[in-house]
Amino acid sequence: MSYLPYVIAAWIFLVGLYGLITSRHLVHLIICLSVIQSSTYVLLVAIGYRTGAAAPVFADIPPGTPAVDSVVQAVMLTDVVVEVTVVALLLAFAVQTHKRHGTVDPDQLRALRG
Amino acid sequence: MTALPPLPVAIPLAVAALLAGLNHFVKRRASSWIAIATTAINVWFCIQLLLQSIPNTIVYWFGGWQPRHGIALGISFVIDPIGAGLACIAGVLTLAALIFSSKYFDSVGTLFHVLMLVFLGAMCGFALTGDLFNLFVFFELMSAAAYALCGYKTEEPAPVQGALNFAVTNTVGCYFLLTGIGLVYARTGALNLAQIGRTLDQQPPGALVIVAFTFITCGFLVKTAATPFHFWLDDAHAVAPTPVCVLYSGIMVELGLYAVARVYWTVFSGCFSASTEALRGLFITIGTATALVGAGMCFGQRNLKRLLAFSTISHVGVMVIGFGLLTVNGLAGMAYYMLGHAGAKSGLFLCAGIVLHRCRSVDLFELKGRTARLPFTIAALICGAAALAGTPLSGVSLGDSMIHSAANRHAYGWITWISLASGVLTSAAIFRFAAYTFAGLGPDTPKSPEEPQKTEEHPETAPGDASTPAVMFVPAALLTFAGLFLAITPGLENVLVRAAQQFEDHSGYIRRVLDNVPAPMMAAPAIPHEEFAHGLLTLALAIGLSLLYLLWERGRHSLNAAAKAVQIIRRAHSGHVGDYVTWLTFGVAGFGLAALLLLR
Amino acid sequence: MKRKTRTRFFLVSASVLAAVFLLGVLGLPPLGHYRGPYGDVVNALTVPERHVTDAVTLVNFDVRGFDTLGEEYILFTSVMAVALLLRRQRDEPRRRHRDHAPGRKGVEASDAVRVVSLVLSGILVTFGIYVVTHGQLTPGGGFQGGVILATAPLLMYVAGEFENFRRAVPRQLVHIAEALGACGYGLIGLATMAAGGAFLQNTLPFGTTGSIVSGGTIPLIDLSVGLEVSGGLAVLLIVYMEETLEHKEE
Amino acid sequence: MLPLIQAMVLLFVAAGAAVVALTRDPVAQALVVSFYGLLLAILFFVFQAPDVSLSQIVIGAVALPLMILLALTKIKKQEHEKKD
Repeated sequence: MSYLPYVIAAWIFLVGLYGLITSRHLVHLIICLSVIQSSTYVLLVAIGYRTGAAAPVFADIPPGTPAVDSVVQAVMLTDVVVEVTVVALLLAFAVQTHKRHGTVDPDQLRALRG
Repeated sequence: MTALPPLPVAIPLAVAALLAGLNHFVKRRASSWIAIATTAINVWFCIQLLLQSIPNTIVYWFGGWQPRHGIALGISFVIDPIGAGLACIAGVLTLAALIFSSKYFDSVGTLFHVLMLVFLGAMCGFALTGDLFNLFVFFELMSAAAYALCGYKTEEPAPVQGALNFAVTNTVGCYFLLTGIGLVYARTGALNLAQIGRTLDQQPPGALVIVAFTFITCGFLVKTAATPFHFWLDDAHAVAPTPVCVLYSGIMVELGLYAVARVYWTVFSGCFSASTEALRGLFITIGTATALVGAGMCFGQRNLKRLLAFSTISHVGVMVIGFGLLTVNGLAGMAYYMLGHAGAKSGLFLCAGIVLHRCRSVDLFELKGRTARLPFTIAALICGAAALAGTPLSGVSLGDSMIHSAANRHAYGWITWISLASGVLTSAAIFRFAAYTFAGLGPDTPKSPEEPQKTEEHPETAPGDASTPAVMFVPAALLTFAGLFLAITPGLENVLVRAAQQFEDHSGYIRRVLDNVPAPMMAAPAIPHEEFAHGLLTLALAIGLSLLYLLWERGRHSLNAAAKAVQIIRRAHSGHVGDYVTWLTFGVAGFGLAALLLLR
Repeated sequence: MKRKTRTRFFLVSASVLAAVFLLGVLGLPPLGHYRGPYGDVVNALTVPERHVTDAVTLVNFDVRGFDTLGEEYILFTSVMAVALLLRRQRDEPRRRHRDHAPGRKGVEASDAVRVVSLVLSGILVTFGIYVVTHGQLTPGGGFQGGVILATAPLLMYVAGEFENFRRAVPRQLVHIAEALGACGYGLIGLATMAAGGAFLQNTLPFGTTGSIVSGGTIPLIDLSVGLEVSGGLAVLLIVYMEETLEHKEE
Repeated sequence: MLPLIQAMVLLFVAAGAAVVALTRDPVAQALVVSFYGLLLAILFFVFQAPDVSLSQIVIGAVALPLMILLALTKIKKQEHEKKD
């Protein structure tokens, strides 16, 4: 049971990949990408967790109380916000692709072969 | 402590934001000058850093957070000659690309300069940092700028699709990297490369460390475009504006390999020291596959930019072999090779840009005999191809022979043949392009169905000038020239060998960063020099092959028959992003399996 | 590859990858047994050395502030790129802004909806500013607050006041705010260097723990990030909305 | 041992990820992804990461689905224009 979060992180990563490679719609494909990304969050939050410890905010608790890791949280929180803009960029690509090719099905995009 | 280290990153980024904010108040011309001036200053900073880092590695702690009791708190820049040198190359190539594009695009807006400056700042940060997560941040920043620049010509169908393939593949690579970083952090509780290395040295590597190594290395190998992670590269190159291709091929791809090497030597080399031999085999296998796939695909291309892209893949394969030998001389050879390749390949891409500007196309068959009015450009193209094949005195040739002599010591003598094949096929493809379009040698139209379909390549400029503007030709010629005669630089070889030694000094690096103990100066070992026969043979074979293809019909047919063998590989380059990610999954799984079997 | 081939090939590779992945994570310490040391060291110096109470903010804007600079620029670059990509289509004839999402009529918000939305957006803006400014004290900061601020235009849209909003806050201004935020971060770093410290060294007085100006440069960086994130996301939303709302005059 | 609530949220997240990836219709997916974002925010909360939870709520439950819907609307509009 103690390994559940890690196993679930692996599961999310692979499910996202599966959705990505079988995708028939670019927007779907990009959402799958953000699912893969969420797997890294599950992994990171589990890594920094410490049983029984408090959140790393020392406003209501005295300094020195055992707290969970603050570094992974800092890393995640910026990443959450930043990645949404990267997703927005990818979506803009998808919109443009549709505009130019008239399709969002990766199977029908055939401009770049061989 | 010197104040110099943060500047190569901070200055371009700050200027980029300023330019973006003043988007509507700054004229195109002015913003072009600002970008060029900023880049020039950046190059100067990088050169200063390079000179300072040669006697001893520079360590700079951001925010003044020095390590306490051997625990790194803040983010560090750890600058050694190889990192600083790559930052210099990034600066010089950006400068060339900006100068080239000052007359190149008809509609180049301020945003192009903004993106180029961000790209430059990210590459410098990537080359200089000594922190694993910071490496990831700059990796992502570099990628974001690269995607944006790739899709810059949004009016045509191909760019968007190429940019999308590029972005999706590299983003998946990013997530593998981040997962790997998470695993390493869980094991060591550190993000500083030196500290991770020190912690890992204390215990034998378990499955966790091997899997983390797999994910981190594969994440960077996606950027390096090593087979089977390379599929995005030719799509991205085929669609990106030519000046941007210069940065992709000349430095971005190499930076991926640099990161693999950096992380291996600072973090993992200690705990994997017992299985160096196995790792060497693994990396050399990857390098060999990359070199051969790239070379095989290169010769079949008809779009000059795509052709050059596959040539990059092939040459990167040789660089992977150079690093993969995991010795000082191999790495020094790789650095030499990288330098020579950066010059020659950038020159070639700029020449391709000139051809596109003047002839409105880069398609082989469309251009038959039409480049006759561009004698200097074609001459530069031929010089660039010769430099890549390895004429004596070219950087590639000397780097190649350094790699060979290093390989011979470890019973990998056969890689001579790999680099021979890579050089012959890639240069022959360029020679063929030159002869066909300049002199009109060869058949009229493509008859064989094996030829890939024509890719759309729209001109990036207003039709126009009766002559090539100097701002376009001079950077192209200078870069080609640099690649062609790199080896006349006195003492460069010894400098690189010492730099490689500094780079691979695992414990010296850790002590320098965490304990502030300067690493002892080491005398550069003399390496036995190979003669230039190999390069000349490559060149002769390449010229022979291209002429054979163009002039001798039966030869061409037999070559086409041989090309059928490449057909399977070609079909894998389907332009389908799902395929690419599947190959990526396969690559990571294969690497992981091999690493687990070999390193336990 | 054909779909079937691809799926099969993927499933084979992925099962190997799953095995590799699982072998790796089983080597991790079990959940809840965080071993440090990085996080513990940082947590320990949050209050004593920087007089702030939120360790995550400390990491983001001070200890690993340089990372955040890079992250902020990723956001900046992506926003620039989206604006570039979607704005390209503006070469077509001038269009009027009108709600023309297919399959529904234009929004004619009732007065009640309008009032509620406007009040809500007021609350939202206040809350966003609160979250930004209290980053060093409580959970929150420039990133979260910035996102909250950026969603205010959304409620304006629900209120049917998007046109007015656009007029009140032209995109130009939002762009400049965004660039200012991005630039400000770098300038703070350079200023600390000019003051004789390292890049992004916290050289201002740290103030009293629990005060809104505690933490030296942290609140300043926090503000610039808030500006950048709210500006950036607002640009994204506005660009996407314009794209959606724009309708070519027939 | 894992407290029950954490285990439950984890399992929900695992199921949610699968549902998101396997929902083939992008419009439905935008809705599902919003719920998934909320689940992740709860997960972060029960793992003592309020800072991340806050940013996940605003991003995952609001901004991301909104962006997806806007992109889809845009694509649909392009399709309509093409038909005209």
